[in-house]
This record gives sequence, structure tokens and C-alpha cells, in this order.
Amino acid sequence: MAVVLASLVGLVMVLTAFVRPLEFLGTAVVDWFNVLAAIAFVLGGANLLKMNLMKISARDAGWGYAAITVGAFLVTIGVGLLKVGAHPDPLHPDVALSGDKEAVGGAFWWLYEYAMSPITSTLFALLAFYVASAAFRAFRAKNTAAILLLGTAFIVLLGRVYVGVLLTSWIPADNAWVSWLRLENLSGIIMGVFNNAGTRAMMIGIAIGIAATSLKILVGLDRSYLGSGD
Amino acid sequence: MTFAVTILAQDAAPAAGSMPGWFMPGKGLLAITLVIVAAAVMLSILWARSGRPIRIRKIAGLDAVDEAVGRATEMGRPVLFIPGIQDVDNIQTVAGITILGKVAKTAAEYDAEIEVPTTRSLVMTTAREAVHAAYMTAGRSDSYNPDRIYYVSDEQFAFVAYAGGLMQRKRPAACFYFGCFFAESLILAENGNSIGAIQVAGTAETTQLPFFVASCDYTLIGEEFFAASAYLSGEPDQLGTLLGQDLVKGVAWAAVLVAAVLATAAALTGHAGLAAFVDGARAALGGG
Amino acid sequence: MSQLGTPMVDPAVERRANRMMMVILAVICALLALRAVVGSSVGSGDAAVTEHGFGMVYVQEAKKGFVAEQSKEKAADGTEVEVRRWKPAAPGQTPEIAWTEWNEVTAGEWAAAQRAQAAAPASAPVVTVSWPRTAGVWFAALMTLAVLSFLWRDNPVYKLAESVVVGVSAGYWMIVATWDTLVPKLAGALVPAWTKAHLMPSLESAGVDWWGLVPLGLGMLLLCRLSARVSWLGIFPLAFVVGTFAGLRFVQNVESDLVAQVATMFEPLVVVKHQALAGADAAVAAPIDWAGSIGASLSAVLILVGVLSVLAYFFFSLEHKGALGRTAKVGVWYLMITFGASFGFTVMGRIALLAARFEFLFDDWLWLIDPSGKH
Amino acid sequence: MSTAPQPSFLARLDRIDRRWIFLMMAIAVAAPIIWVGVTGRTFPETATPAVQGAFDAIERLPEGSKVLVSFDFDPASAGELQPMATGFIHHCQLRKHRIYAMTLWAPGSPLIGATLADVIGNDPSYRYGENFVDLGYQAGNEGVMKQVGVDFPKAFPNDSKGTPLARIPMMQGITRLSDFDILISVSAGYPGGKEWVQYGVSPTLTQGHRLPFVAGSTGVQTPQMIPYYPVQMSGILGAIKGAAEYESLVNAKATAPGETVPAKYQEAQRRMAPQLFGHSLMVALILVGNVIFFAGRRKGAAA
Repeated sequence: MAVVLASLVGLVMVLTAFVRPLEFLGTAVVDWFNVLAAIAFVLGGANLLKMNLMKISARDAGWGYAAITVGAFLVTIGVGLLKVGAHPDPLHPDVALSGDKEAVGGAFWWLYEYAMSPITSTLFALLAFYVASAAFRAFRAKNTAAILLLGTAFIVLLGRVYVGVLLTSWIPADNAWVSWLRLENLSGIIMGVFNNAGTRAMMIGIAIGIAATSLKILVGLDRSYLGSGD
Repeated sequence: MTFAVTILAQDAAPAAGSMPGWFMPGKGLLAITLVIVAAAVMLSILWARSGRPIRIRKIAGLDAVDEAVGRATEMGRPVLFIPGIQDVDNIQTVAGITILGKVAKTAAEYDAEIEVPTTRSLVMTTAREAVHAAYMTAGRSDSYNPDRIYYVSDEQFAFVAYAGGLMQRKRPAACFYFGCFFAESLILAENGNSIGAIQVAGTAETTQLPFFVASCDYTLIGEEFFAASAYLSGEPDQLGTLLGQDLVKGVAWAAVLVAAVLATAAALTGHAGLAAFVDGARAALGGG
Repeated sequence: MSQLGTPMVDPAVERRANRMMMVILAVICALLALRAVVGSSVGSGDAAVTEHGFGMVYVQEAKKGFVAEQSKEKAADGTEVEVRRWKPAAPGQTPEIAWTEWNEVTAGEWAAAQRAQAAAPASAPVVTVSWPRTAGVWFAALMTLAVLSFLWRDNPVYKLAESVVVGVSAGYWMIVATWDTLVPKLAGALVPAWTKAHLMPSLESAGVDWWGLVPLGLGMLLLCRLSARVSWLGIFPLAFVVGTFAGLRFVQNVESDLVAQVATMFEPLVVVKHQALAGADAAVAAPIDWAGSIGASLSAVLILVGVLSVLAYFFFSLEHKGALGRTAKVGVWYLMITFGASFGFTVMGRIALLAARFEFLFDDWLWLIDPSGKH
Repeated sequence: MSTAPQPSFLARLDRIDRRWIFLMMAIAVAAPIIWVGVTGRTFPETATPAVQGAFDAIERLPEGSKVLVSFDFDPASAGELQPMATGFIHHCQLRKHRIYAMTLWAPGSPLIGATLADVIGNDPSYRYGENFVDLGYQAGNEGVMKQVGVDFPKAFPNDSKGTPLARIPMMQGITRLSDFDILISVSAGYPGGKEWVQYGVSPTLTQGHRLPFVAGSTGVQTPQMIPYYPVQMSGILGAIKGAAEYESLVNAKATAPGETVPAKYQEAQRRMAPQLFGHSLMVALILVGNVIFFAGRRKGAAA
């Protein structure tokens, strides 16, 4: 049953790409999908709630943190749904919920601006540190491949900042026979030629791979998304 | 060839095309390519199903799965599997889940605990079903514990924060990252390194491959990752798919060569017709 | 966070690490204390106000008042209809609905306002410290440090930040999806009148759109996944999602990543460039630019070799022996160069993000630097 | 090289607590920020072809062209991408283009409002609904891209304030993606620039005519985008460096020589100083790491 549904909507999507009279069907399916995607977020939230409540009731290790998560979640939901602190739309001041949920100064905005943004972006920034220790530990010129990877990383790292310009400023920029040796130009060549070729080939390979996997789903051969093999 | 030329003519000038009105102009070549891809894949699947042998070149890293799970069992530590951070609508996630099935089966046989945090509730449920199926095929459905496969957060860094903390706390002996990864790949691999776990990764996200290559024991590069599910399963369907992909790749390989040769010939000889064909072909193929 | 090489249990290392952490904390505290007493005079010139502290946010009040007025308008069918429209209240007019909005202002403006108040009390609109937003800046700063503390090791402070962000972000996604997609596309389709009355007053809808039941139904089935008994029903929306995207991807990946990429290879391997000269018929008259031509031709050849050899590496049904093996080896080299480049660019990105966090700490919180003149 | 103390020293160095490396990185990035913040000096930038391409693509459009800007990023990547978003909006404002802002990332929608307010502020020549509009977020990733290509109002029934598109003057005549004159995506990952190429701008989806597409991209994504340039994309801003180059191009156009550039339009250029020291540290770390590695190996070979 489910497999039939999957193949059906899939084939509709393929056909609508070519058959003009069916275009409306494609947009309808996509529209339903978009709404479904939004509902999936609700499911995600509900799931998080369920999971953490179970953790709390079971007094698992770190259930206190689960409680904090639940608290933060519920507060966010509450202020978000009620648009706490967000004034109504000036065209309709009589409709309390007509305002912009993310209005600056509102509670929802506060959570976004002062809790979500700084924490997520700092988590992202942690990567700068990890990448540094990875360079110190993992980037060893063990073999030809590693040497190439390493050398490229060097040229790109230096070529993209001013120190690269300084290091090779002695190479005449106007002599086309040698100017390509300047670090900034060299990094450009690496990007435009080697990275370009490598990425393009991978792109082609991956596209074929994705096409094949999609095809198997369309004809109902690949049912792994249903879990059990049958 | 002549056929291709007529198609080119139609695609280059849709108005003049003899395509039926309901068919969207300019899509002839795309349609044909899709048919070629589909035919190649389906035919090779049939070929494989008819029991004819298909050799797959050795993919280093897949043998590591058993070894890693075994080591985890010896050390009495759990196995961590992260099926990427995208939803089931992402083919990589689907491929990751397929591999999860295999890893789970091995874990079930070795009786190792497997932990699967996910970023999407749909992935969680899909993974649960895959693992449950694996435990049943291993005849150990009794020791299947769905609570070890759970949703953490849709938010990428909330998830990676959780996963990082989890690794430090539970110290898994083997970490598998199969799926669609973005920035978190480095943090995951770094944490895995810091607890000395065997790490095997596979992703088609070319941007994340350097980190996996740099910090994992084995990495499946791009399409190798998709080939992996076939390699692990040995199912004729998957092997056939692999063969089909290779056929298409062969065509693409030849096409690239031909394209370059034709363009060069056109440039050197200055033959007008040739040049026109090259430009027409590039335009029709969407190459600008 | 244990480091590599040495086992986590090594007490000496842990002692060193703890000492190191203590030193860093001490330095931070010392700097904070110093920062607090080294008076931060806010504003410039004679408007400068010296007030000890930092990480403050100032706001200016903006009073909003609205009055409703009846007016006749032509409806779609041409009939006159009585409509009630809200307009901003004119000065002196007593608004039926009123509220105060607070707009952020720079510390300089605040200082100036302070002086103005001192000179002529109760004239200009109130400019004051916004305690919620000030608290916000401090909370954000502390959370930033809390996350950074993960570099030392996994610790309760970090876990606190972690659990907060997990909850807030899950809630955030849910709320945004609700207001931006579910309300207009689902509620707006199925209960337009109610939605217009309570949620989206400016909604324009031509009655109930029963097609909205389809995603709603699928969504309900999706929510069935929450309960073990009926979770199997959730397989259908799942199949819908997977099927839709399989169809989309099957076409679009082939078009843009296979066909179009092959098309880009229609490039001559031999490129002849002419020196750019002034004058109309320069291209004709100009002598050949050998360096440019060789360079361009060479890169064209290198790109072709790269694409072919990397593709060869991704042949799976053939053992990598002989010519194929050698080609694949070249392919691996290309891949490694590609990864190296990728590494370089990624490092650049990561450092930029770290820089942004430090800028937040130094600028918005500590007021050590002020590139955009906020304080 | 093979003197007694050195290997032991290197060995110790090899086992260095990684937290020292973290500390080095922190200093390498923090110190220059203070320095730049105090002196306000930045490095000169010369635009690379991909960045120049992006600039030209927006520059060559006639005044009042319809520009769709997709803010496909979240605060986590704002450090890298915000300067690009600001730069793009600033450039469009200079060229008096009509700006349509949207996002496919839920956490991106507040960034739209913030950026528009920051750049356009209360420029009298820019009226909301006539010269710029904030369409907010829609769920569905490629689903939305695909839908936008066929039926824009169905994908975005209203703007972020809940106003139906029909009531927004500048939305008149916008039925599908191909009605815009250019698409700009500032993206941090999935969905982003790559997906826009696949599901948005490919000619068969835009009624045969090629919709110019310019992307601002994180360093991570940039190498992956290169094969799309220059055919499927008109230009790419790669990482903070690309942002800095673009900033300098736009600022050169916006401000007369000698005139001081507003600080908010130099964010990326300011950030190139910490970049310089950060990159140098990375190179140094790689070098030292390999010295240790080879010394250790030579020692192993000798033994």
C-alpha cells in the first residue's frame, strides 16, 4: 500500500516535469508536501517533549537537564503561540494575534536573539578550535595523497589572506609567464582547475547514484524507508 | 547520432520542434537521458536477478564494520550510529538507514549495544523499524531496545551538542557516520578521536569529506557510500543498481571525452557546421 | 573534553587542565572587574555621561494609538458595504487602542537624552535602560562562555546551555512552522472565516478549500507515530514524503548535475588568446598572447584529465588494475587536491564564525571595541 | 636532529593537551579583533572573477529590477554570511532595485527583518510593499523552490506580516520564479545555493530563459559550487574573503574617494585581520605537527 503511494506520487512528480497538462497536479502534491513538512516540525516537538518527560518521570541520569529542556520548550511554545510582547498589526489593532510573532522586543524574539542565536552560533564557532587541533594531529604527510591534500590546504589558506600577497609580492604581477606563481593566483588556479574538475566528477557520480536510488524507490524496489525489508 | 541531432534541433529551436504540444519544450534530451539511466539501471537489475555474477571492486572500510563492532563488544562499550542530520526525504539518509540495518544486524549477532540519535522524528521511526528488522533476522528481537534510537532536535547544533556530550559520557568504541552531514562532521569525528573510537564514515556531502578523510579510520567517498549498501547486502537488486550506475557513468565518461574532442576539433578546423553542432549541443544540454 | 594522546584518567594532565581553566576564569573575572571600574563614559563631547558598567541596552519609547472609523466601500459585487478601518490616532485625538513600543537607541543618544532631561525635564520621549534586553545581552554572553567551556571539558554549565538550546530551538521550529505555514495554508484553507477573525485579519480567501484536508489527513497519520499502537499508520505520510522527493530528485539531479555538467565539457582543449590592444580591430591585429594561450589550454586539458580520472575512480564493477588502476590513481590525486582546497575554505569559514562570537563579546557585551558606534 | 633532548621534547609536544591549541587559536583570533576595533584599519581587497561576476550581474540590471533574495541561513552562520546579505541588499539599494526577501530556513526569518532595517532603515525612497518586501519563511525546502517556479503566490500566500500578496503593490505581475530578473541566495547549507541550481534556475524550470543566479556561500559550501560557475551561476561570494571583496566593490561604488565608509558595510573587511592570524596559526600547526611526525618516524627507523 504505502509503496504504491510512494511510487504514485513519485511518478506524478516525474511526469509533471515533462507533461504540461499535469503541471497543476505536481504543484498540488508539492503544496501538500510543504504543509506536511510543517506538521512534521510539530511531530518533532511533540516527540522531544514525550522523550524528555519520560526521562524525567524515570528519573534517568541528567533528568534535571531534561526538565530544563522541557521548560525551555514549553516557554518558547507558549510565548510563540500567544505572541507575548508582540503588538498587533497596526492595520488591525483589535486582533490581538495579528502581530508579527518575531517583533523586536517580544518574548519570542528575546528567546531567539539572546538564547538561540548566541548558543547555536557559538557551537558553530567551536569548530574553529576543533579544526585547529585536527590540523595539528591529523594532517600528516604520510603519502602522496596526503602531501597533495596538505600542500593544497597550505596554498589556499595562505592565498586567501593578505599574508599570501605579501609572501609572493616579489613575483612580478605583470609578467604572465610567472605571475600565476603568486599565491593568490595559485589558489585561484587550484579552485578553478583541480577543485573544479574533482568536484564536477564527483557531482556527476553522485547525481547518477541519487538518480538510481530514486528510481528504485519509484518502482518500489527500494523499501528501506519503510523499515523492514518487505 | 542523427537522432540526437534532430533532438538537438528541436531543443535548440522548440518552436520548430515536432514534439507534441503537451510535451514541455526543451526537455527532449533530459527525457532521453532519464530513459537511458532508467533502462541501464533496470536492465542491470534484471541481469543481476537472473543470477549472473556481478563483481564489485573491493571497497576498503566496509570490512572495518565487523571489526569495529567486534571491538566494541570486547570492550563492553556501545556502538554509535548517526544516519546523518537530514530527513528521510534525503536519499543519503535512506542509504544510511540501509547500512544501519547491516550494522545493527552485526551488533545483534555480537550482542553489542547500538545507540542511534537522530535529528528528525521521521528518521527516528524509520531507523527503529530498520534496527528492529535487523534484530529479528539475527533472531535476537528480545534484545532489541527502541529507546536507544531517539529524536534529539531538528536544530543542527543542538543535535551535535547532544551527540558530542553523549560521546564523552558513554564513550562508544565504534562510531559510524553514514548519511548527509554538514558542519557537525568535524565535531563528531573529533570527539570520536578524543575517545579513541574506531570511526567509519560515509557521505555524499563533498564539503564534509575532507574532515572524515582526515579524522576517520575509513571513509566512503561520495558514491562509494551508495555502493556500500550494495556491497554489504549482496542483494542482486543493489548489485544490479551498481552495475547500472557504472554503465551510465561509462556513457558520461565517453560523452565528456567526445564533447572535448568535438569542441577542440571545431576550434581548430573552424568548420562551421561542427561549431554549430557543438554550440547547439551545449545549449540543448543546458551548458549555457 | 579529554585531549588526545594521553588517557583521560591521567591525574597530572587533569590537574594541569584544571589549573589552566582556573587561570582562564581568573583572567576573565579580573578583566570584568577592571572593565566595571574603569569608568565607561557613554556618549561623546559635553553630552558624555560617565556611568560605571557595560553590556547595557537603551530604548526610546514610541507611543502608538489607533482609532477606528466607519466608511462605505464598494464590495466586489458593487454593493455599498459598511467597513470599519483602523487609522493611527491624530495628535490630540484620544485613541481607542493604544500601546507603547520601545525602539533601541545607542548609548550616545541615551546620554544626550539624559542631559536634555536634566536641562528641561519631561519634554522629549523617554529614553531609558531596557532591563529585559540588557539582561538578554548578559544572558547571551554567559551562554557564549558556557558553550566555549566545552573546550575545557563536558561540564554542567555546558550541559545547561545545551539543554536550553535543544528546548528553545525545537519550540522555535514548531512555532515558525505553525504561524508561517500551517496557519495560512491549512487553517486559512479549511476554516478561513475563523482564521480571518482571530489569526490573520487581512486574509483573503474564496471560501473553504477542501483540498486542505489531504495534507491535514496525512499530518494526522504522521502524528499517529507518537503512539505505539497506531504508529504503523504513519507509514503513509512517510511514503508520500519519500515518493515526492524521489520523483523530484530523479529528474533534477540528472538535469543539473549530470547533463548540464557534461555539457560544460564542450570546451576546446586548445585556446588561442590575443593580446588586448587598444583600437577597434584589436582582436584581429593583435599578436598571439602565448602565456595566456598556453595557460588557458593547459587548464582546459587538466580539467578534462581530472574529470575523466576521478570518474574512473568511481567505477565499482571493474577491479582497479592496469590502465584503469593508473587512471583511478590520478583520480585520487585530484580528489585529494579537491579535499585540500575544501579544507582551506572550511577553515576560513570556521575562523570567521569564531571572530563573530568574539566581536559580540568585545562589542555588545564588554564595550571594548565599538566599530559600529553603538555605545 | 637526532640529539637526545629533542625527540623527547617533540614527543612531549606531540602529547600536548589540545586545550593549549584551543587557547592559541582563541588568542590568534581575539587579539586582531581588538587591534582592528581600536585602529579601524583593514586590508586592501582585489576582486576575484567569481565575485566580480556576482557584482556585475546585479550591476548590469536596469534600475528597479525585481531581485529575489533568499536568506537561506541561520544565526549560526551569520558571522560569515551576514556581511554578504548586507552587501547584496546595500548594492540593490544603490541600484534602486526592488527587493523581495524570503527564506527557506526557519531561523532565517528574523535575519531578513534585521538586515532590511539595518541597510534600508528609513530611506525615504524605499517604501515597504513598493520597493521591498519581507516574505518570511515557508516550510518544504525544495518543495517550496519547485512551487515557486510554477506558482509563486501559492508558495508564499502572504508576507511575513500576514498581508496577502494581492495587497502588496510590488507583487503584481509576479506569478513564478522566472518573473524575477535575478535570484540571490545567501546560503549556509541545505537547502541553499546548490538546491536553487537544481530546483530553481535550471532553464527547463524557468521557461527556457536562464534566470541569472548569484550565491553567497559559506567557505564549506564554496568548493562544491565552483562547477556551477559561470554557466549555472553568474557569480559566487566564497566565504568571508568573497564577502570582503564584494564589500569593497560595493563601497567603492557607494562612497566617493576620501569619504568614510559606514562601519556596518566593512564587517567582512574587518574580519580579514583575524583571518590572517588564524590561517597563519593553522599553517604553523600543520608544519609543527609534521615535524613531530617525521622526527618520530626517523627515530623509529633508526631504532
